[in-house]
Amino acid sequence: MDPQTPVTERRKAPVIAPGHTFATITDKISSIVLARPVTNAWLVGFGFFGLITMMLLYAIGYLFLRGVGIWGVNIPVGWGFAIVNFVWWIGIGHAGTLISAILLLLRQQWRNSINRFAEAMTLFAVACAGMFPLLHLGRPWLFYWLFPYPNSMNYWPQFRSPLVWDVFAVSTYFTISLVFWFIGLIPDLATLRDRAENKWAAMIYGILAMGWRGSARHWKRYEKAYLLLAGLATPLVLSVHTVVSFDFAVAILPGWHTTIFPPYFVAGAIYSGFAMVLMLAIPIRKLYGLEDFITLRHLDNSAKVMLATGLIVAYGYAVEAFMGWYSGNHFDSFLLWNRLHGPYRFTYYALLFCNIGFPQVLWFRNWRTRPLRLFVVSAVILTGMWLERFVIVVISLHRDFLTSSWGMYYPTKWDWMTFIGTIGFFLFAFFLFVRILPMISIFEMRTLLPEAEVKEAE
Amino acid sequence: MDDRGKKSEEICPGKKGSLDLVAVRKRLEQTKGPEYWRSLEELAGTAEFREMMHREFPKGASEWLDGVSRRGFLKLMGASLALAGMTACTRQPLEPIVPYVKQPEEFVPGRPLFYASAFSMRGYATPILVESHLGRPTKIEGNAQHPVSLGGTDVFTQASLLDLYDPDRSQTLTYLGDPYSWSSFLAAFHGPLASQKPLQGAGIRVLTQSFSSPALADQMQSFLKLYPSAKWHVYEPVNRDSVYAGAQMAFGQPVETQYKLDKADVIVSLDADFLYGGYPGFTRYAREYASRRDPDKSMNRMYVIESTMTSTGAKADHRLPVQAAKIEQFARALASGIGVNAGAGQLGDAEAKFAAAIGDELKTHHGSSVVIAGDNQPPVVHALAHAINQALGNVGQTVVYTDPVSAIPVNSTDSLRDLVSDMRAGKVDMLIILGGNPAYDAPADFGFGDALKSAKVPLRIHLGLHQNETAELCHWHVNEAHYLEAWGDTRAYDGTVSIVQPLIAPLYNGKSIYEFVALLSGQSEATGYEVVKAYWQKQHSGPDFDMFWRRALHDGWIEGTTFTPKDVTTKAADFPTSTSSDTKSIEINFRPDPSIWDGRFSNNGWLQELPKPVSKMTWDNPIFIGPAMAARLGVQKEDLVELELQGKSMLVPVWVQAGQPDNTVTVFLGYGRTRAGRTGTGFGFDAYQLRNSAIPWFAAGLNVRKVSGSYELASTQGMQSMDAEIGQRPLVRETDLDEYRKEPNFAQEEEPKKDETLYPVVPGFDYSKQPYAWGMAIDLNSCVGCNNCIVACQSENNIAVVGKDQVNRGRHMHWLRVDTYYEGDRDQPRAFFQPVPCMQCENAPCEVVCPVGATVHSTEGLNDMVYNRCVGTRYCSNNCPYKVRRFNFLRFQDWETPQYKMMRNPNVTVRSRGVMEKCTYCIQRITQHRVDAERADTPIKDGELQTACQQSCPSNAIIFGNINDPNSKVAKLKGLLRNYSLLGELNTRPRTTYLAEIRNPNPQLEHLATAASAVESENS
Amino acid sequence: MAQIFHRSTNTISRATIFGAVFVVSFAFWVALKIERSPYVTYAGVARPQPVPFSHQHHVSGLGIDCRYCHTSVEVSRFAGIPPTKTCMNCHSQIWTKAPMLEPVRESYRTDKSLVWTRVNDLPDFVYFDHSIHIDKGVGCNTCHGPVDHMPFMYNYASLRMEWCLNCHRAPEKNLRPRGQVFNMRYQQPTPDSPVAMDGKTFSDQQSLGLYLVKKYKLRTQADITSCSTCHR
Amino acid sequence: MKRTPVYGLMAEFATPTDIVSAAKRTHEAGYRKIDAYSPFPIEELAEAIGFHREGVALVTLIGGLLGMFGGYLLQYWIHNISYPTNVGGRPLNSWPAFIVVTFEMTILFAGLAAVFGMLALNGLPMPYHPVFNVPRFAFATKDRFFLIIFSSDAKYDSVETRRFLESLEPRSISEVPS
Repeated sequence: MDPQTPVTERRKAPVIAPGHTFATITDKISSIVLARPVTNAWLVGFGFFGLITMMLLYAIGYLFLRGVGIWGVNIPVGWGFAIVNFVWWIGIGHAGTLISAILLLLRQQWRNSINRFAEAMTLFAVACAGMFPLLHLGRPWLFYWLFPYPNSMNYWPQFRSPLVWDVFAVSTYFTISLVFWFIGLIPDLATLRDRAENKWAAMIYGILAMGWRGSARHWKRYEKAYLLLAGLATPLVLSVHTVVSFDFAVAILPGWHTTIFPPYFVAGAIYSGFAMVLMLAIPIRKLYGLEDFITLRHLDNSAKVMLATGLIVAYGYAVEAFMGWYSGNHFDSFLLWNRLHGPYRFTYYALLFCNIGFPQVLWFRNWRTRPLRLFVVSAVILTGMWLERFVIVVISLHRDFLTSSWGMYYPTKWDWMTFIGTIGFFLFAFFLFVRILPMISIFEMRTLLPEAEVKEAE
Repeated sequence: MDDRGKKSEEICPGKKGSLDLVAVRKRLEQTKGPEYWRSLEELAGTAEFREMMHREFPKGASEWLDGVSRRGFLKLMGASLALAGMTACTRQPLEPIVPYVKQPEEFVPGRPLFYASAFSMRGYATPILVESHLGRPTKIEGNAQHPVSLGGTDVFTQASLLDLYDPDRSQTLTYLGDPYSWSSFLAAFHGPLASQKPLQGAGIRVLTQSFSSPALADQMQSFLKLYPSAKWHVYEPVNRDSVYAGAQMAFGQPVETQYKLDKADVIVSLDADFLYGGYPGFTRYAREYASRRDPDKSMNRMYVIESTMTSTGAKADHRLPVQAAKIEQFARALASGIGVNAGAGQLGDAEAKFAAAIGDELKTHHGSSVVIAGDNQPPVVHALAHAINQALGNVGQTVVYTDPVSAIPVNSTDSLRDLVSDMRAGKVDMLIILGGNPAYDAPADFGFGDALKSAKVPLRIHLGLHQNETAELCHWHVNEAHYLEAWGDTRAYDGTVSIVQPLIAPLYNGKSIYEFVALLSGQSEATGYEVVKAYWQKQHSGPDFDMFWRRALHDGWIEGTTFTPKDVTTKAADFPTSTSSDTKSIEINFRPDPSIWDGRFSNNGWLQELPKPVSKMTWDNPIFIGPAMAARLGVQKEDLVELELQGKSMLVPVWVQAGQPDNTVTVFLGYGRTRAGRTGTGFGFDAYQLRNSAIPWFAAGLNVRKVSGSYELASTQGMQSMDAEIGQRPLVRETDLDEYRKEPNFAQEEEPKKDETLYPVVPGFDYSKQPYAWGMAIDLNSCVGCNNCIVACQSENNIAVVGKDQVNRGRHMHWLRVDTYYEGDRDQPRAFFQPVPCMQCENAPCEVVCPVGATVHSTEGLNDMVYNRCVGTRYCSNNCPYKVRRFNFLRFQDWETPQYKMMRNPNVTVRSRGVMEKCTYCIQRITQHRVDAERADTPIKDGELQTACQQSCPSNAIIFGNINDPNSKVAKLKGLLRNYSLLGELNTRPRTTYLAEIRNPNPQLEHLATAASAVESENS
Repeated sequence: MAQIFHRSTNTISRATIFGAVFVVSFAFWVALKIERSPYVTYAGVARPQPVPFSHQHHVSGLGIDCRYCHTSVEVSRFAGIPPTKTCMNCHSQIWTKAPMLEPVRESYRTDKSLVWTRVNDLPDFVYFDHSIHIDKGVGCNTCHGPVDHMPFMYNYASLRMEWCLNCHRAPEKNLRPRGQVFNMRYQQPTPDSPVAMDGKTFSDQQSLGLYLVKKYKLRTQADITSCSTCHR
Repeated sequence: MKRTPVYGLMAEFATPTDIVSAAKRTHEAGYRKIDAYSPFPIEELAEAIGFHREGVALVTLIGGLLGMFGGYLLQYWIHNISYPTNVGGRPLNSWPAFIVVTFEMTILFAGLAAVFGMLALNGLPMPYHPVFNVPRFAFATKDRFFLIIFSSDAKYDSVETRRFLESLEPRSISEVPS
């Protein structure tokens, strides 16, 4: 939406623009999928990110051929980009679940117009994240040894290892997000089924809708299940990044062995997640003219969430630094020194700027409600959060206890190809999504209309 | 690579098709495994070979350069199949099993045999036991019964095993590079030899390396009897000329000097690096030195005055880094200090004080002190050392003189000079080079290479293990048999003779030097066995020769061959000034490389990748420059500089070495080989260019000029100080003797109590109830940083060599590393060695984080690593505070080269790509001993089970054993107050612990030390 | 709107969802079966051999002791494959013309080894020691099965880790007196055929086993199920 | 019960308020076998047609408990009974470490139970249903609200019921063929 928005709207933008009815909402959103022709812009983006996905596949193929040695990892830095990206993507995923589950429990109605594609984003992000733990294995073809199955070795995974926790947390998270997203879709799929002119489209949507017909009984059970899922997803989403943070917190490495990690990883996750939501929402509402549904109110609120979580993250850094000094443990104090003066100091400074410094502009409404500015801020935050993981993984590892085994880490072109490749795959999947599924929850939008209220018949 | 094509052309003019063959060899170096073999068959003279070349080799070459190929593709298929979760269904292929036709009685399949033999370098033997699996030598150990080895070896001895299996070894006899048979060689050789008969062999010249073999010496005599006018020359690039010259100067005869360090309370080294491999008697000296470093008994005190930072200097209680030329002055000052009339040396203030202090101490240690002069010091310094030892009454006590060990104790530089002038004068009709590589390592001013390839020498024959630079310039090259393939005999530094017995038939039908010399004296069919045995039959007066012979083979040495001490008397003592030291100009020092010596080991991957003791450098020979000097020149490590000496110049990278004397540049010999093989060719820089006969060891007047550009060096140690910018890290706990006596348990602060833990005993894993609980104690006082343990471990455990690039990426694979730390003023630092194997922590951090349980504890407290379970998350390594785990980032193991398959230890899994590995306390040895002990129904006796690193440790620094047995050596050591755990405060409960290092400084010289520590404290 | 789907789709759709569960679990079950099947483990599968050597004939027929050919079995981890010489000890006298034995004679003449196919073939990362098992009273046929009834040699057991563990977790189930180790006809004690030892008679394996565990000083279960017992 | 060719009678309404009041009156009129359809959830509607206990919560709870105990017991069995190993000297039953997986399994099972429980109780999937025979019913997923009285209802009578429905002033009434 252009900067010259009416003052009234700026003061308190509504969650849905006035003048809409059940019918208009239904038609506007479903038409994006059913009626709207394929645009060139879409084709270009789809094709471009498709190519990048190809690059990812190439990088992976070569990786399996030669081994993780093609990456920059070494001893002492046994984990490099792979784990950095893993944590980054998982974090991004969190916003989706947060919006759809936690905000639902908090009765935040403004969520209704963004939860659908936020959840889709979660799925794709988690898919990207899920790749890395597998790719970074020395022998990826044995990944299934991390699952307990009755094998002829009579040997099992080692459940004290945070990596096993990861496997369970991430796969649970993905499954739950998927079903949550899917049952959210069912009523809309029914809508599409009934709107589709094309027989085959009707068929496909029909099969997916599973014969939903909006019976009051169904609705009641449906609402209950949805609510329960939200209730389950909320602790889940918090647990997932906590578990991810355990990968580090459980280790004895200075800079990893910290109790502050779980809360500030979760905060960081939501921080980066909302940044990604905005980076997707802002162009989409423009491209598909959805300013009525994704209003400035949404941008404003998301920005506020980012500000809040950003401050929590800042607090996390502060505590880390303070403890480095206060604990009197010279390994920890050296870690702090190394972040400030070591060979990777610039990543640390950049991270402070991206995650703490620059986002403070969000205190100002005219940064929160100007889509373009907000887009920039989000981009900066995403970079910052990636750097945070880099700092945690690499700076802690490259100089640990024994000075004799200190080393350096330099990413190779394969590291970069894999990283960029996943971004490509993420957007590729997202382009696909907006074409074939309603990116905004139609039935939940309907409930936002005033006429959805049942007036007490006297 | 291409310039080699050109070169070869001008070398052998009119040599047909030379270019192609050079190209062939060049490609052979690039190809690997099956291709290599195939090519060799083709080399053996098929007609259409050349056009085949051009079809075959590019493929082979590209395959080696990047592994994506047929084989690689199959691997990809395998991987993707596996990814489809099919591994469960992939079945083991059927394997053949091949029994003997007639099995030798002594062979029990599955059990190794040990044979006594000896490895010799420059004529000095290291007595060894060689482990053999069904006739394949797989491991070299020190011969514990032998008084010289006492079980210890050095890096060269350990690594010589790899040379046996080196796929680049010369595998055929060649004429101008074309393969020929031995018989055709005999035919071709017979004529020229016969034609020498009337001339009494006036045209025959034989050139060997220095050797001590009595049998060979005898053969030489009979050959010279046959051809009285023939000449036998000896050349050794890293020679002991000045040692013998020094003796000549002092006693009028060349004698060998032995030291009895266990009797010495005070040791003064004048530039002698006697605590590192390659020094005659090193194994024995290290043992004796270490035996006097126990702070609870009477401790010796060592002063080292040296011109290059060495591991010996690192162990000194007081070390004085000075220019090499200065050492003569120092020796004079020292001598006159104790009343030898040697004229006062011109010394600086501090140096004079130093000398005075040492003098005072020496005076109070008559008969219990020793002064050792370095091989690279001029004769006069040796003469002075002799004089001092005489004056102190050390002779007969700590110093013993004997006949020279070398069979021909002539000055090898002069010997070669004569040869070259004869060659130039056209007096040489046939030159027979038996071993060695003079074309590469002769003094530059001789121009040996040019003299050799000139038409003035009509027949040139080279016998050697490799087709090296010299072989290329000779007509005939005869591939030599490795010492593990051939019979022979040799002397240890004390004269004791060991019989060298072959472990395996020559892999490529090589000839031994004995067989070749036999050929010269007309017995063309005599085998090495006959020659050696015949000689000893002559020597053996007693009746029962077979008994004597079998005994000699079994024990590894011949009774009664040890030299008896000589009484020698000093001649009139005048000590001619040899060099005038001017401290202004920069001095250059030539030293043999600690890893590849004079270049003879440059194709040995184990040694190339062995971190050199003080710099931790691998694969290269940068020059050493002291910190202060580097600051003056404005250079830092990896900068390129140009060295200019007497008109010759070379480009080399810089390594700023703590403790390197000011204004002294040390260059290391042995690198820059052009024809070493796939591992040696093209690494490092050839320092022989600058070296000439006038200045074999050092010279003033070097110009060092910084040039643009830099050169990447691969050092394996991240940082050489224990102290990070914040917080000191007492990784090596150390103090001096007085402090130790005051506070003997200083090392055990922060050591958590045994009961400080939240964890209950794991059911079934109560270590205290176990018959065995394995542990290791490493005595930092004894460790002399000789690196032997690293190579021993590499050989025992099939550890891969990864190459310079991978080392640079921080992926070297050594299970056991030796950290070198420097403390205090970097120009006069105190240095420490710390061997770091796996700590086998009882509360192992690595195990907890492994998702698949690939590393868990055994009931005997071992931190088991199960390769075949590992999926390669590398989490364990991240969580290992000692960073002792090693990961196969790529497929580092060479699975194709057949020779390597023969070399590997069949009792240790060969790890493949994507798997973590680490020190296992040699679990294969533990298991074997446990099995045998259980079958015999007796407990494993202390000391009979030794890890590879412990077995061949010359200084007994590594002690492994059962800590549940209170009488075991290791348990006793761990009971000592100076026993501490590395990073003990983490409460990982390491089974490997260290005995803190105690130095024994001279109170008089304390101020130096305190000065140093003052600098240190302001650093931290 | 018109019906998009026919009545039957209701049943079909439910059937597919329900069925999917079974299909997946069935596939999983098959995979696990295959992993343990003779196709993968070769258990009970005879291998191609240069000479059709019959253990049945030589062991039960002629009563030759295992150790006559597998000489190192008591002292080494490796039992040993007999050299051609061992065969010729007899076959230079008997069946000297048998065409079946030509490869053996040829090997002996030409001094070229016979190339057998390995039958009981453990992966290279498993280090099994025959000598200690024999010393602790594990009979040959406990692992190798009724070799004396094998005209063609095959491996009796799956040689899977779980199979090894079965015994390492409860050795007493399989131990026998040392004297009986090479006895191919040995039967575990039962009330009607008890086993006498050291003046005691044992009428069931359990009691005998536990007695032998003590007598032969077997290490604890934790000891012999530690990874480094078999993996290095 | 005798099978009638008619599945039921369906009345169409325009607003949530109308359908809810209509449903209430139908229920008060004694019709029991009735149902109502809306394009979005209306809490009052289920109440109006007398639907109270939905039972999803119970299924979810059972699922959750299954996951929780299953998860923990699996780990306990593996590390204490099946193959006890000494991992870094940690106790065999390292329950603090086992909590994570236990928790995740709880969520997973509960979540799946909720979803599949809901679908099962709703009798989904059911792509074919008689109500779809009514052309106007397509608007049930857009902006229209429908009330149906099934012919299987005891009180159902094609004439009576139609008259009753008309009394509710729907937009239209249509007969749903079986």
